[in-house]
Amino acid sequence: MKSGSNLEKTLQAGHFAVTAELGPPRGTDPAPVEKKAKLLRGVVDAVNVTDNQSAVVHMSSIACAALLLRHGVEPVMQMTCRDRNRIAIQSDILGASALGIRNILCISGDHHSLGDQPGAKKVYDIDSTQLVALARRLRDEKLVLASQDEVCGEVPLFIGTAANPFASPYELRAQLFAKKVRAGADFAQTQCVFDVAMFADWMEKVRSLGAHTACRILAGIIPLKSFRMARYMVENVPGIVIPDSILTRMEAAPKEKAAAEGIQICSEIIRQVKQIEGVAGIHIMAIEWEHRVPEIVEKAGLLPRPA
Amino acid sequence: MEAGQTGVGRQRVNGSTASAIVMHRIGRVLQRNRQMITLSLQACAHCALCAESCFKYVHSGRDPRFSPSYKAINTIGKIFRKKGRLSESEYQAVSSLAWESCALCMRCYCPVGISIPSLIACARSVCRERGIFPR
Amino acid sequence: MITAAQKPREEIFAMIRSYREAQRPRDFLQCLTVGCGGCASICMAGGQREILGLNEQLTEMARSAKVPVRFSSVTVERQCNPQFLEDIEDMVRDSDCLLSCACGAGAQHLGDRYADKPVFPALNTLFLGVDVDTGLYEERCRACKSCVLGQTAGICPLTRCSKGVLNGPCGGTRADGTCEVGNGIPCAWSSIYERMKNQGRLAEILEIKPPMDWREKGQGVLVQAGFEARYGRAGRG
Amino acid sequence: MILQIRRSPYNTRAPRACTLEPYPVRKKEARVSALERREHWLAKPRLPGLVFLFLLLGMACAGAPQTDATTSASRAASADATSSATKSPGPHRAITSVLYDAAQGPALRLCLLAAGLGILYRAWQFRRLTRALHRQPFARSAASRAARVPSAREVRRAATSHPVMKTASFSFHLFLFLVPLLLPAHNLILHRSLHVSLPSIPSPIADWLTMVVVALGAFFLARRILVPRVRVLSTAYDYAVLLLVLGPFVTGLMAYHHVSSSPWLMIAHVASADLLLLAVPFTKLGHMPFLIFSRFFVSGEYAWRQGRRAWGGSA
Repeated sequence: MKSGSNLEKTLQAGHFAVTAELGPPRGTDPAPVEKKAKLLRGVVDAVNVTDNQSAVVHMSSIACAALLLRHGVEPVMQMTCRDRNRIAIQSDILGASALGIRNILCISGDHHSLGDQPGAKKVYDIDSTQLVALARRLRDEKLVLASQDEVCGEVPLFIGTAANPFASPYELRAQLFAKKVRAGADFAQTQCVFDVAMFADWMEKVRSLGAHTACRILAGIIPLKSFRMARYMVENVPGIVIPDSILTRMEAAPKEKAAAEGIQICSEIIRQVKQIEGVAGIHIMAIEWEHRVPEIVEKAGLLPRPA
Repeated sequence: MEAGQTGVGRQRVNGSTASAIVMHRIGRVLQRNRQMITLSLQACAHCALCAESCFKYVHSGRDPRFSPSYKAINTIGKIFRKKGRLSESEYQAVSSLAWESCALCMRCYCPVGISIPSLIACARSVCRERGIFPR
Repeated sequence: MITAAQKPREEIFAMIRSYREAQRPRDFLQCLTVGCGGCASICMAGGQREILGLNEQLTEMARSAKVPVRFSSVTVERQCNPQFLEDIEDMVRDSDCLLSCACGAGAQHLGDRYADKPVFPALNTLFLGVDVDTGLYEERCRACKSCVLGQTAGICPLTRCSKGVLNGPCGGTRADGTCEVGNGIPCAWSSIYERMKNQGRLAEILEIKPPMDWREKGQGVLVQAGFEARYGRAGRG
Repeated sequence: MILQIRRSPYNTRAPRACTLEPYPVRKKEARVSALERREHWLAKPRLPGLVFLFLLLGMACAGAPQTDATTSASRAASADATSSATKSPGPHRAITSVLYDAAQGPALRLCLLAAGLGILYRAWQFRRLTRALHRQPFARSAASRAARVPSAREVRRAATSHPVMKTASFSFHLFLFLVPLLLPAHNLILHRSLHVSLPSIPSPIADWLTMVVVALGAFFLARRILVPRVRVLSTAYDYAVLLLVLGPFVTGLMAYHHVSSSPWLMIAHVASADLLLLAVPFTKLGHMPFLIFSRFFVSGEYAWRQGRRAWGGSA
């Protein structure tokens, strides 16, 4: 047992894990966090707390994760390499671990020129793979990067990484994931899956590399709210592939029924993804749509969550 | 186009073999640019309009020896006409013209469109083959 | 070579004008525009031709703004070489302020040499680049002082990848192989992957690269081997 | 009288001593001669061109008597006062009319042919020396897009040539081409032989323009002698070619004004015109085709269009 977190217990026990995602408020008001926590408690095993998503300033991921702990929900703290250099990252990890945060997701982070602070000085001191290796070194050897004196106290971490099977160059993506697993990733949350065939192909390559045993893979799921949102994601968000069949279905659905259609498509995808060997769970990214997550999980037949 | 120069100088005497190799290499440089050099030097109408565009010329108080066409004609023109067989002092003069009086900043204006920097660069490469470098 | 581009003329004139008001020198301010025949000339930002155009423009602006400023110009071979800055000593003596049309290094060197007179930069130094074509330059190197080109088939991830990632492409590559930052910037890692694949060095991409060592990145001082004796041991570290 | 070129726009600073020893035009005299003199112009790489030139002329004159059937008819019909055709065309016609026919007839065609071939050879040589440039797509990041680029107008305004020199050479070249083409006398001949003729300008204007051309030629000759930076480059060859260019204009002017009524004047006029035509591709007048190819096709800062080729051919 590496961290004793609820997510790790579920995955070790072999259950089909479910995680959700929560965007911290763009301010200091803790009320929205509490409201979302109530919605998600008991429905999912852990909740991702984004770290200044798409480079837009939000409450920090550690603070919001600590608030979630207070409401009895297990957070997965996202850590980007965009904003902090290696000193800040390691001190944040130690701080979060002290606050009781067990899960950490190491991602590169969206480029700052896409957010509301394009003038910021970029950091990117280390990249996501090196962050995974750094977190493992802190947990296993209790050593800060490039130093030999041990940190005091345990650093229980369940290290997660992101994987994007749908971004070019496609042939390299499986090996890249295997590289991150070798770096020390314990679980992975992929980019949202719409093209299940492409995802299956990627999973097949990952299985051939034997990376799916050491690192639990959670397929990313985004319920589509409307056709306009689907088209926006295809055109602007890099690395997302939505097959035409889903797009036409979303376009056909009338305005008020579009949301229901989206959730319907979402549950179909979940059912198909469950059949793929090596997928250990799903990660539902319903930002600003948290109130629909219980319905999605229930429809996918994944309730009640194992204790 | 490696025509012509291959059979040059394989005598056994060390001194002359070395110079033969140098001459062969100079010949190869000239051979590669032969057409461009002859075409450019023939096309040059000696109008000296390129002088004003050269800051070395302007900065040196308009000394004609800094005008790009003068540099080109007196470096590569001379080397080409004598097929690289210049005396040591002439090569020193060529090297001082090609290096000290020219920054090779590629900005000389030629109304006819001759690429003067390539000519001077060619002269520099011949000097380098000859083992002559800026002081 | 170092690539630079001219600052907007208004910005240059504003610098000189604010100095003019502050100083109130005799009847007019004599500003010497110092061009550079090296990289600034090659990238068409600070060569003789540009500083003449610049002087004409600034003179017009000065006349229309009724600010008594006169512009003279000289181009030295390289502003980063002390020998060439000596040539213009008398002209600097006769001028009140200097407008340097060289890269950042040249402007500072001019400023260090003639410290009693203000030196205004006329160019924004952009990057270390290659001249792809006449007038078209692309960035290639950020001078990070520990080159990794050996591991990435000659494409610098620090410069040409907007996130400077050292381990393989990030998740943000678009379908056509360009970067998430947009406006068609190619993803450096996609091209690195292509090249490594063609060169049969794919395994090297899959090795985990340790974080970059950013030590020795302060003010760089280079003492070439064999010259320590001349300039004393470079001990400051 | 030392021709003092107006101070160029290049150095707008007030004239003042510069640390380098100032550069007086007068003293230059001594220093220029100190520079090594150029070898005799015959040793230039252009020797093959000139040998080719004389060969062709000799052949033209040799070929004249047999093939002049067509021209003699036209010559008789024109009976222009300039040629001494008053004597009856007996079997031993005066050498002058033979030469005149030769110069006007086959020699002209031959020179035109040779010039055409020469220019074609230059075009082929040019094509072989340059390679096509393949434009790759480029992407501009936001930062470098903001970098200010001087507008085309600014770049052209800071062009690097003198206003005086620019107008002089432009008008010189313009009239140099226009006058022979639009001359009424030439059109007359053209019309009679090919029944087609270019529009022609009235003779007094043509005459005045020829004088302008000759004056400009003199200006360039003076410039070549007096301006140090040009004199240091000039060789006898340059002077010869300049006089060659002015030859037809001067002789044409003298012929038009009947300075001397000897037939040799017309022969000189036509012969020098033939020589001029012939010299274009093989001597430094080759800067005419070179300019067209280089400034239109080769990419460079001063290329007129976005050049698609670059120096450095396949060799």
